[in-house]
Amino acid sequence: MEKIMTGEQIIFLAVAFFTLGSGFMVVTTRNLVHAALWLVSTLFGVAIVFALLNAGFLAVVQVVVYIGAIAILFIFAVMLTRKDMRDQGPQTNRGWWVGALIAVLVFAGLYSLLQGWNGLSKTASGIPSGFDAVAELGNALVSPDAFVLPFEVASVLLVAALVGAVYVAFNRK
Amino acid sequence: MVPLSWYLILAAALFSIGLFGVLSRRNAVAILLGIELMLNSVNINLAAFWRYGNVLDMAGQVFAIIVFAVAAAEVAVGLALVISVYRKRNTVIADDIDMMKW
Amino acid sequence: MNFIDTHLLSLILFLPSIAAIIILFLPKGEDKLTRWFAFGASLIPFLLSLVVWFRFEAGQPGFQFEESYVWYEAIGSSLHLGVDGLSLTMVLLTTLLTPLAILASFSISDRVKPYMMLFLFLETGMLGVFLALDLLIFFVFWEVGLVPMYFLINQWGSANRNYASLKFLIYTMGGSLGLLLAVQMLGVLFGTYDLLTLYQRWNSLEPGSLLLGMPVQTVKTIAFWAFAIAFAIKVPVWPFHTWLPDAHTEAPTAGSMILAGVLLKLGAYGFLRLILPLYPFEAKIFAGALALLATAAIVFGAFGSYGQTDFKRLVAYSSVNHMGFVVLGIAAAGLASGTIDANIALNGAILQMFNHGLSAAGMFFLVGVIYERTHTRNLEEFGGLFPLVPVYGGILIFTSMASLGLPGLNGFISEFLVVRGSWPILTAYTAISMLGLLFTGAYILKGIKKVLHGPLNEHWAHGEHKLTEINTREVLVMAPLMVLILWIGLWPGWILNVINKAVGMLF
Amino acid sequence: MTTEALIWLIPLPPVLAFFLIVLFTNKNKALSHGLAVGAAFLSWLGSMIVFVRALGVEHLGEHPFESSVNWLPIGDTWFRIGVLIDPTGAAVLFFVSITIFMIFLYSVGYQNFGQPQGGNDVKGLPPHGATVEEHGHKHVVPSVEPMYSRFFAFLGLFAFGMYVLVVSDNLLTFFVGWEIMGLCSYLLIGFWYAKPSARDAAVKAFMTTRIGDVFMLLGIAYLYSATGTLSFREIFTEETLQVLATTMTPVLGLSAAGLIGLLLFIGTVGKSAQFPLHVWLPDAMEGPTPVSAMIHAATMVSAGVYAVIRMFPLITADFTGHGLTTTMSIIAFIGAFTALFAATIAVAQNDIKRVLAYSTISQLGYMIAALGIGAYVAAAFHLITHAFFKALLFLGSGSVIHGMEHGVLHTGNHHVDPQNMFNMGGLRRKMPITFWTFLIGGFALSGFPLITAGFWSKDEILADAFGHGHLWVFGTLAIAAFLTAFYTMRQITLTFLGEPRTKEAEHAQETPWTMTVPLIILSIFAIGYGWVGIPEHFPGLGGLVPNWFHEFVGGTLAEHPEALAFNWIPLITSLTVALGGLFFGWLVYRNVNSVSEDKLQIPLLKNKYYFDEAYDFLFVKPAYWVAETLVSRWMDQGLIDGILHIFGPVTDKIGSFIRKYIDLLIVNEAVGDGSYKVTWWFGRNLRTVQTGRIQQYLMFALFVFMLVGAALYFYFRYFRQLA
Repeated sequence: MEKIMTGEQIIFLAVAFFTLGSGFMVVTTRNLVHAALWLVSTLFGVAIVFALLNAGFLAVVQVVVYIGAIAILFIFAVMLTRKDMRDQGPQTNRGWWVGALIAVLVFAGLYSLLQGWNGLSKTASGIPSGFDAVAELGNALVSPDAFVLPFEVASVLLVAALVGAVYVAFNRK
Repeated sequence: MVPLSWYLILAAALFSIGLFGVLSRRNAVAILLGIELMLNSVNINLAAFWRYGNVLDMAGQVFAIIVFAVAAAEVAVGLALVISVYRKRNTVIADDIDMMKW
Repeated sequence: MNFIDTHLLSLILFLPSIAAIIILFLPKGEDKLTRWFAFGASLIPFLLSLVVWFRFEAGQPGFQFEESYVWYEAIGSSLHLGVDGLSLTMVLLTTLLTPLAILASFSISDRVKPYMMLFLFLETGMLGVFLALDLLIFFVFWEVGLVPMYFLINQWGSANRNYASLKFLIYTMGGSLGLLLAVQMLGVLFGTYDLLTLYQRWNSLEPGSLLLGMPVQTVKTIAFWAFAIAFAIKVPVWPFHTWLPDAHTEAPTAGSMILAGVLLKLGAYGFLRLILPLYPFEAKIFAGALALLATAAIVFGAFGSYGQTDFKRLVAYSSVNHMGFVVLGIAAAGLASGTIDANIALNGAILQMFNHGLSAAGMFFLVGVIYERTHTRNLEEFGGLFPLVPVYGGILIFTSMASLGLPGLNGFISEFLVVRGSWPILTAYTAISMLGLLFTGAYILKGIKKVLHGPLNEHWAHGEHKLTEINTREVLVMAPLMVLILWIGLWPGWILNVINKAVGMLF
Repeated sequence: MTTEALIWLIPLPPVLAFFLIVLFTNKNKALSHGLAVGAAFLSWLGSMIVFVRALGVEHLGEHPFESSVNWLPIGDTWFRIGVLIDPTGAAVLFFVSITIFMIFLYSVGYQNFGQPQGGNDVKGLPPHGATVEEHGHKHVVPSVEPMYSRFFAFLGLFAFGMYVLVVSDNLLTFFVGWEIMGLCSYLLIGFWYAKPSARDAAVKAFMTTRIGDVFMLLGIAYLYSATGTLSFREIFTEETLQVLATTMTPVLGLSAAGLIGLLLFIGTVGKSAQFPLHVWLPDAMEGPTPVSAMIHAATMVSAGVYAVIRMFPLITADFTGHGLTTTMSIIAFIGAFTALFAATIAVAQNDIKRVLAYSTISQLGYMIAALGIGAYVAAAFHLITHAFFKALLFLGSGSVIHGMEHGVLHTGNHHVDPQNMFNMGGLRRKMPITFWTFLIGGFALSGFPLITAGFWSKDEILADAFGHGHLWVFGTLAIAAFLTAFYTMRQITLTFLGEPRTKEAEHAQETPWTMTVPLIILSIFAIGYGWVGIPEHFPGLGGLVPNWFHEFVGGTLAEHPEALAFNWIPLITSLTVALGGLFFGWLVYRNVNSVSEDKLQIPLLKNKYYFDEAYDFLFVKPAYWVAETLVSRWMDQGLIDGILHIFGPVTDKIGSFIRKYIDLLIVNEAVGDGSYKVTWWFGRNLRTVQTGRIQQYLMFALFVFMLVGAALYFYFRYFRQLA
C-alpha cells in the first residue's frame, strides 16, 4: 500500500485534507462569517467524500440541504447576532486548551481503537450490476418492511423542530 | 482502493475538530458550527460502513438521511434559541448564558 | 332467675362496670341521681355475693359456682371464674366496702360522674382478681384495678397527689413486671393459664429435669421471687411499703378506704392463691426471708406510724403494721404447711385480711370525716375535740381499738391466731413482732390523744371553724363496719368456719 | 336456772348497761346510773347465788361448775370457750361482785348526782362547782360531772371485763377480759381527758400494761401450741403439766412450764404494777377516785394476781417442794422487792391517793411474793382481804377529797390541793364516818393484830415464808410490813388527827349516804373477812372458827396444801412490825404541821427513785427517736424513698442520655440531620460545578465518559480475558 497510491486514494487524501483544513478553519477563525463560509467549504468536502463512497444521493442532499439551507441559515444567524461578529478578544473560552486536549485524546482514543480492530483494512466489494442505490434508498425509506417508521418519525421531528424554532425565535412585542 | 480505515480516521479527525469547536468556542453560533462538523463526521462513518458492508442493506444511507433531518432540526432550533437569547440578553457568548447555574 | 343462678359470679363481676357505663349516659349535672344510682348499683353485687355466701357449701372441696367462657383460645386462656372459702371472704369484703365507700363519697361534688364510674370500674378490677381461676385473667384484673385508682388519687386527691399517684402506679407496675414474665412462662410451658391445671402440672415437674435450659429448681426459684415481689409490693411488705403512706394520704377518703380495705388484700390474696399452692417448696425455703420482712413490716410499720404527725399517714402506716401479720402468718404456713399450726396461722392471716379491711376502711373514713371539716390532717392542730364531737369520738375510739387489736373486737382474734400459729414455727420472729404489737398500742393511743384528748383547741370551737358532729350518712357508713367488727370479735365462728374449711382443703 | 347458765349471765348486765347508756340514755343521768347500778346489783346477786351454791358443793375443786361452747373453728376441732367456777373463782367472784357493786353505788355520790350543773364546767375536766343562790346569798356547791352517763358506761364495761376474767374457763377469754379492763382503765384514767396530766397518765397506763400484755399473749400462744388447749381444766391435768415440766426450752434453762409461767407472769407484772412496770399506777390517780378503787382494789390489779393464782399449777409444775424453781424465784424476788421498794416510796408521798397507790403496789408485791414461794392460799387470802380494805381506803380517801373539795369550793381558793395531806388535819370531827371507816381500812392494811382482816392474811404470808425457810423473803416482807404500818399511820395522823391546817380543811363536810354506805359495808368486810381464815393452830383463837378459807380455796388445787404448823417467830414479828409501825407513824407525825417539818421528804423517795425520768430517758425518748427519726425520717423517707427516688433521676438520666447522645446526636444529628447536612455540604461544594456553562458540562461529561470508557476497555481487555 505504501508503494503506490491509486488515483482514488490521491483524490481521497486531497479531499480529506481539504475537508479537515476547512473544518479546522471553522473552529479557529475569528470571524464568524468566515467560519460559516469555511463550514460551507467543509460540507462540500464531505459531499465529495460521499461521492467517493458511491453515495450519490447523499452527496446531492449534502450540497442541497446542508450548503443550501443550513449553511445559509448560519450566515443569517451570524448576521442577526452581528454585534458580536467584530468581537474583540479571543474567540475561544478560557478552557480551550482542555477542549483541545479532550479533542486530541478522543482522536487518539478512536485511532487506537481503530488500530486494534481487524476489520480496518477491509476493502469495499464491488457494486453489483444493476444496482440502483437511489432507488433502493427510496424503497428502503418508504417500505413498510424497512425504515418507513424512523423516516416518518424523523419528518415529524423536523416539523416539530421547525415549529418550535419559529415559536422560540418569534419576536413578541 | 481506499481502505475503510482512512474514512474512519477522516471521520474521527473531523469529529475531534468539531468537538474542539464545541468545547472551545465562545460564540454559541460557533458551537453549533462545531456540532455540524461532528454530525458530518458521523455521516461519513455511516456512508463508509454502508459502502464497505453489505451494499444491499440501505440502513447506513437511511440513517445518514435521518441524521440530515436531525441536523436540520437541530440547527433550526439551536439558531432560534440563540436568536431568542440574543434578543433577551444581547449576547451569544456561551459563557455568559449561565442562567441555569446554581 | 335461672340465668342469675348460673351466672352469679359473672354478674357480680361485671355489674359494676355495666353500671359505670350506664352512668356515662345519665343526664349531666344530676349529681344526686348519679350518686344514688352508683350506690344502688354497688349494692346489687353485695346482695348477690350474700346469696353466694349463703348458698356456699363450706365443706365442699374445690371451687364452687364455677363459670368458664372462651376468652383467648389461641393462648389457652379462658374467663374462668369460681370461688372457694378464701376468695369468697374477699369478695364479700369487696362488695361490702364498695357501697360504703360510695356512700362515703357523697360529699364529693367535683366531677361526680367520672368519680363514680371509676369507683365502679375499680370494683370490677378488684373482684376480678378474687374471682379469677385463670392466671392471665388474674393478671389482667390485677392491672385493671390500678388504673381507676391512679385516676382517683391523681384527680381527687390532696396536695401531693401527683407524686403519690405516680409512685403508686409505677411501683406496683414495676412489681408486676416480674409477675407478668412468670405468668407468661407458666402459660408458655403448659399451653394453658388455667389455675387448676397449673396447680397440678407445675408441681408435678420432675425436680431434676431441665426447663428452659435451666434446672427446674432454678426456674421455680426465679418465678417464685417474681411472684413474691409483685405481691410483696402490693401488700406491702417492708421495705416495699413507702408507696403506701403517700398513696393513702393523698387519696380521697373513699379511695383510701378501698385502697386499705381491698387493694392491699390483693397482694396477700396472691400469696395465698398462687404462691403457696404453686411454690410450696420455695415457700418453705424462703419462708424465713418472708418472715423477716413481715416482722420488719410489723415493727417498722408500728414505729413509722408512731412517728407521724399527719393523722392519715399514721393510719396508713398502721396498714403496713397490720398487713405484716398477714404475711407473717403466710410465711409460717409456708414453712410448715399441713400442720395444725400452719392451719391456725392461715386462718389468722385470712381473717386478718378481712378484719383489716373493716377497721382500716373505718379508720380512713373517720380521718376523712374530720379532714373534710377541718381541712387539716396535722395532729398538732387538733386536740381536745372530744367534747365537740362526742359521737364521732366514740366511733373513733371504737374503731381505733379494733385496729389496736383489743380483745372482744375483730382484730384480736386474727392477730392472736397468727401469733399462735406462727409461734411454734417462727418463734423468734413472732417474739420480735410483739414489739410491733406493743407500738400498735402506742400509735393508736397517740392518734386518740392528739385528736380527741387534751385541752381543747379553741380554734375549732367557735365561729366558722366550728367543728360539726358526724352526720347521719357518715354514721351509716360506719355502722355496718362497727357491727361487723364487734360481731366478728365476739362470735367469729360464722366467718372463720368458712375460712377454716377452705384452709383445711387448700393447704 | 342452772348454776352454769347463771354464771354465763353474770357478766352480761354491766355490758348491756354499757351499750344501753352509750346508745340510748346518754343524756339522762338518772336513767344511766340506774341502769349501771342496777346491772351491778344484778351481777352481784347472780354472783352471790353462785357463791352460795358453790359453798354447798362437796369437792368443788374436783367438780367445779363449768360449761363451754364452740367458738373458733381450728382445723378439724373447735376452740371452746366457757365458764368455770372453782373454789378460788367463787371466792374471787364474791369479793369482786361486792366491791364492784359498792363502787358503782359510791360513784353516784362521788360524781355529785343531784347537784346543779356547773356554769363553767366543760366536758373533759373535773367539775368546778356551781354557784347557787340560797336565802339571798350566793355560795358555791359541788356540781355534777358533765360526763356523768359516760362514767357509768365505762364502769359497766369495766365490770364486764372483770366478770369475764373471773368466770373464764380458759386463758383466751381471760385475756379478753384482761384487755377490756385495760381499755377501760385507759378510758377512765383519762376520763378528764382535757387535763394533759390525765391524758398522759392514761396513755402511760395503757402502754405500760401493754408491755406485759404482749408477753402474756406470747405465753398464751406458747401454751396453746404446747398443749393444744387453753382451758384451765385441761391444762391442769397431771399429764399435761408433766409434759410441760419436762420439756426444756433454750431460755435460761427453763422448762416449758417455767417459761410459759414467766411470760404470763410478765403480764401480771404489768397489770399488777410490779417492779419494773409499776410506774403507771401512781399516775393512774389522775382518774376519778372510784376509778382508782376499781383499778387498784377490786379489779385490775387483782386480776394480775388472780392470773398468777390461776396459773399457779402451771408455774409450780416443776416445783418439787425443795428449792424454788427459777420462775418461782423470779416471781418471789420481784414480789418481795416490789413490796419493800414501793413501801419506801409511799413513805414520802403527800398526795393521799398516791400513798395508797404505792401501798397497793407494795401489797400486791406481798401477794406475788407469796405465790412465788408457793403460798397459794395465803396469797389468795391476802388478795381478797386486800381488795376489801384497799377499796375501803380508796373510797375513803375519795370521800376525804370530796369533803376537802367542798371546803375548797367554800373558800374559793382553788390553789389548795384537796388531795395533799398537808392541807388536811383534824378531819375526824368533820367527817366522822369517813374517819372511822378509814381507820379500819388503815389498820387492816397495817395488819393491826387480831381484829383486822389484814392481820390474818399478812400473818399467813409471813408464816408461810418463814415456815418454808424463805428467810430473805420473810425479812423483806417484814420490813415492808413495818413501813406499811408506818406510812398508814402517817396518813391517818396527817389527815384526820390534830387540828385543821387550812381553812379548807375546816370547812370540809361529810359526804352523802351513797358514799358512806359503801364505806361502812366495806369496813365490815375489812374486819370480818379475816376471821374466815384464822389458822387452825393459832394460840387462843385457832379452832374457834374453822379455817374455812384454807379448806375451800385450797380445794382448788389438785394437791390440797397442808396447813402450816404454828410458829411464834412470824407471829411476834408480825405483831411487832404492825404495832411498831403504827406507833412510830403516830409518834413522828403527831406534831408535824407542814411539809418542811417532815423529815422523810427525801428527794430520792419523793421522786420515786427517778424511775419516771429514767424510763423517759431510756425508753420513751428513744422510742420517739426511733419512730420519728430513725424509722420515719432516716429509714423510710431517707433510705427507702431515697433509693426509690434514685430510680426517678436515674431513669431520667438514662432517658436524657439516650435522647441527647443517641436520639439527638446519632439519630437526629448524624443520621437525620446528618444526611441532610452531608447532602447539603456536598451540594454546596459541588454546585460550583454547575457553572451553567454548557461547554464545561460537556467537558466533564466527556472526561468521565473517557475515564469510564477507558476503565471498561481495560477491564474487558485484560481482566475478562484473564477470567
